[in-house]
Amino acid sequence: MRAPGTLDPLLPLVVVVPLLVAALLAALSALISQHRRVLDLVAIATSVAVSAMLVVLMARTAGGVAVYWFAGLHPRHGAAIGIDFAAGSLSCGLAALTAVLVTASMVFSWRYFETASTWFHSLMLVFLAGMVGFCLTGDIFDLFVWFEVMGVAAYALTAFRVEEKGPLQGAYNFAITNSVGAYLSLLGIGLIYARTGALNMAQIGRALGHGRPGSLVVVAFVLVLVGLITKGAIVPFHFWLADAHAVAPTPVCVLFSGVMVELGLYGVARVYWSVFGAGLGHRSAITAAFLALGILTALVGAFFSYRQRHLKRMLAFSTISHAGLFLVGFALLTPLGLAGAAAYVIGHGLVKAALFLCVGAVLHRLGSVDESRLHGRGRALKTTGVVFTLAALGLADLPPFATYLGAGWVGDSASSHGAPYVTAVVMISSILVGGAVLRVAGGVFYGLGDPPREDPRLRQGATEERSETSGDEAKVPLTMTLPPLVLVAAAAAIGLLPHLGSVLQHAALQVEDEAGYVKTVLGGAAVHHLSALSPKEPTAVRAIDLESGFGTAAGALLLALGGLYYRRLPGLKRLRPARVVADTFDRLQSGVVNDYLTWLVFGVACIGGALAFSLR
Amino acid sequence: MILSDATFRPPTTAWAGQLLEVVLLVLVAAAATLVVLTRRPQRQVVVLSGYGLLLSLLFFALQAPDVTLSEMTVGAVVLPLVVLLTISKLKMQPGREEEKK
Amino acid sequence: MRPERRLLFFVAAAAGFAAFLVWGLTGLPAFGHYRGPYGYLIDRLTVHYTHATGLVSAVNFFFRGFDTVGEEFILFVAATGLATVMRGLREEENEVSGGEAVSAGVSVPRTSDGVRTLALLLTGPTLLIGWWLTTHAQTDPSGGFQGGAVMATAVVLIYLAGEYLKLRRADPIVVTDSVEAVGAAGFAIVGLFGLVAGGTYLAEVLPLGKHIGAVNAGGTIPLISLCVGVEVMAAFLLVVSEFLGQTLVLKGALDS
Amino acid sequence: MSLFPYLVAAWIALVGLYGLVTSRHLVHQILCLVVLQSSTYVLLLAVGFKTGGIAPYFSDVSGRPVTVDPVVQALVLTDIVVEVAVTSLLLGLAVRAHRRFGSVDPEELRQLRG
Repeated sequence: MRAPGTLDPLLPLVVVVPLLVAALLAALSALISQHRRVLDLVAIATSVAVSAMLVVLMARTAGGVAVYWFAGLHPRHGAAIGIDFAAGSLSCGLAALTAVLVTASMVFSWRYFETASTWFHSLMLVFLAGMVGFCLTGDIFDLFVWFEVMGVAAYALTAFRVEEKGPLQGAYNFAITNSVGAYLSLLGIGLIYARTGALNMAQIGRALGHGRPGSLVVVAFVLVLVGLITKGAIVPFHFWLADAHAVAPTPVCVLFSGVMVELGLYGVARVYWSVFGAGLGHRSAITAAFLALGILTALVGAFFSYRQRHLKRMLAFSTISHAGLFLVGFALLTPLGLAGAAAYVIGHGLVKAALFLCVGAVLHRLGSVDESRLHGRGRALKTTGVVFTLAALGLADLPPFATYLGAGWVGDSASSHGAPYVTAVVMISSILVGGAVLRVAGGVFYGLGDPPREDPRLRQGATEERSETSGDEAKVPLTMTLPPLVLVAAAAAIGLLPHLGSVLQHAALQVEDEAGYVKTVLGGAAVHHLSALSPKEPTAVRAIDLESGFGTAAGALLLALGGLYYRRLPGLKRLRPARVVADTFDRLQSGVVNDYLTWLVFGVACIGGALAFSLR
Repeated sequence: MILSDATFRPPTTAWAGQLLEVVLLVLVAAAATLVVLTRRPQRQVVVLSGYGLLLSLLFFALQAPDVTLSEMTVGAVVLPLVVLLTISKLKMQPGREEEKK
Repeated sequence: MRPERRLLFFVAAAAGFAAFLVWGLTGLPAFGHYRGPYGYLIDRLTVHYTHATGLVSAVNFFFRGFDTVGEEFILFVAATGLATVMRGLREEENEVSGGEAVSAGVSVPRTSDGVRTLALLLTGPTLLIGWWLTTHAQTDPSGGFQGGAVMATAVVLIYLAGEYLKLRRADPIVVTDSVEAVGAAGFAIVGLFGLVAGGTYLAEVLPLGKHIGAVNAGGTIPLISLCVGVEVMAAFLLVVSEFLGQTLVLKGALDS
Repeated sequence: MSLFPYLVAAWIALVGLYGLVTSRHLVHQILCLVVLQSSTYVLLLAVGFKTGGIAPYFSDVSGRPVTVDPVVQALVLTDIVVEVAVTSLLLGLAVRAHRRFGSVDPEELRQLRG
């Protein structure tokens, strides 16, 4: 850990290097675009370098939050005049996960696009820089700026395949909903700047003081959260995610589901613990509100995921379900809860990325993503089939994948803090999601059971989603089978790390230690003893965690088999009314952005009303 | 705190400035409503241009010359131009309405 | 949802949202009583730190310079994204305009000579004003954004003068794309100089100039303002010509 | 008068949201998004205003005058550039959507449902 006074040059380089390379690639695009390999190599080398730097930073910040004041503008009289990066090991870890997934998706797109012009690489590198900057920044307006950088790059990447109808509608809905969320967040930033006259998170947190929050602090908190919750795909702000995911090119979907959604929720935790936590008095009302939102999202996401026939949309809804579980982990406001959410994010990010890459390989090889049309045709893709099944089991919290640790710790922390039902919610949603993906694995890759009911909407899609690539369809190239394998192996390896729990809980404590954060950022003093709202909890892997992990996976397998052989099961004919109810729910996901914005305003009104009455 | 308020004494005879601000604020609110209520994009662009000019006048009254310049060039010139070109582009493209007609 | 039901649902939700918002606004300090420390600190420190008298540009390009790096790349990505989205359109247009599918009903008025001369006369001064704005960031109310935007409007004048097709051949999209990228890269590189020489990213490394508020005062502020001006001009140029290009590709088809 | 500018900003935001939700034309919807964003400019600049304060430029002023808050103006400048960026990208998408879907009504963009 460097002496607190000196500024660690790695922190700005991690964001500036990808930006510079992206700009130079675009500047020299006229020369390079003939031989494309140079582009891919330069882009991959950049993201590998960024990943390495971030892992080093993660190790360095384990001792304490690393602070970097741009242009050397240290605070004067305890008031910040410049912008700072204030990164603990949790934020560096999340940024490192981002860089790893960007590297994996770039290696995957080595042969994936037939005409990947320079713009794809520039957009991906700026997208990486935006996400890393979002993780590391310690200034609330800078958070909004990197939120926008990440957003605009994502809109452009979603609409990369402009030939089909889907990408246009997906990108348009995505852009409008996220922009409205971002501008409402900016209104919140304006309000909190009026009260505290500061933009640095630590300084605002200190200025807000403790205990009784006035009306302005509550409203500013909810408004700033709107943009972050919309990006984090929490019900009722989640509608855009399925549209954007179903159409974005596969390497981009990896980043959307793997880490961009999780960044929104990291933003919620960061803004709560660094800025508003003490000012709002850590009331139980806030825990209750976030718990309710998280559980609702987990169940709605899992329900919609099981009903999907479009592979990418199924994975998109499972991401929404997991986003709900991460929010539940945060909502417990305990170090173990946050550590559980972090482990869940790492495990889910790697496993979900592997699933999307396999779907990309299937799309490359078989030219379709409709489960009913692909039934039994995936037998030729042996390795992809095995990796897809392993990743599906990982999604169903099967040990040794890191997801079972996350589910276990969130459940433990919840039951020891008066919310025993959380373990049940985690299991139900994991079973539903795992069941859906395992049903696809069994049906598509091993031809088990009967093809599922034809989804009428997909047939109207008329133009079958043309394979995103041309070139020889004979076999799936190595660059498309290796990355998912590596990602699944990494998820399993991380699950087996001996003291992962204590490392993550220490990092979570670092985030939740408000006084220490203010002292480090504004005072520049090193913090030796971390004191958070609630104490540490044991993180040893207990038998109960293993049992719940295996139980969930077994439940998912059973559900998948039920889904595959449902015609032969006698008792299922009486499910007719359930299907009618399910269809009415489907119409909510209407694809019309006007509806999504109405739900967004409704969501803000509900959360605002609930917090206003309980925190008055 | 560092800078006590005593060192700054706002002048008392500011009612003229306040009147100007109130009038401009009312005009800006009305213009914003008008931009939203004109449903045809061709007319909406003209109202948007007016709205951009009114906004820059308001910013000028709020002692923000930089933002005034920026809002004038962007809000009143660049954005309406790009939207006008978009609308002319839409008219030229064979959309389904043309085929229906 | 059908539009009528959605409107009812929205009105109810918006009423709750408005009440919540106004409830929060009551907590704000009265209008005109700004008391936050940040503004007064900047008032006090700018001249000492940067010898610049234009505080807003000092905040934009020095105190909060890293925001501006992020924002430059927002513009860079939007222009690149727009070019990507429109790229497909251009290829399709060539096939379509090759055939007679384009409806000939659209009449294209010739630009009258009066408009043409006036526009060409004004192009020079517009560029000059834009250049003045870009270079006087550190002294007067101006900066890279406004300068770049005004310079980009010079192209609008050329379009009004109907000379755009000649300009189009001399300035293909690729040039503006790389100029824009150079502008963005330039800004990031200036920041890197600060890291190498001054120890921190975006540090003031150039001499601050003797006279406070002079054109050469402000250390890196004028340099950054220049980079931002180039990038904003190129980005606006790219955006406008993307849309201009489309309409004229079709018009071109109509004339021939 | 003390809360009036903030109420105007809130009004503009609500009007922008109303336009966004009831719009039946893509370009109209994008311009309503611009209106919603301009509400943040009004709020930010109103928050930073100091009665009797001069514009934050010292080129022709001596001593230590009362000034308006320069930081807020810098934020609004950054925001205006974001507005141009997002709006031009959205307009590009609208042009492509019209070409592909044959219509500019968000209701018609129903390729993805369920």
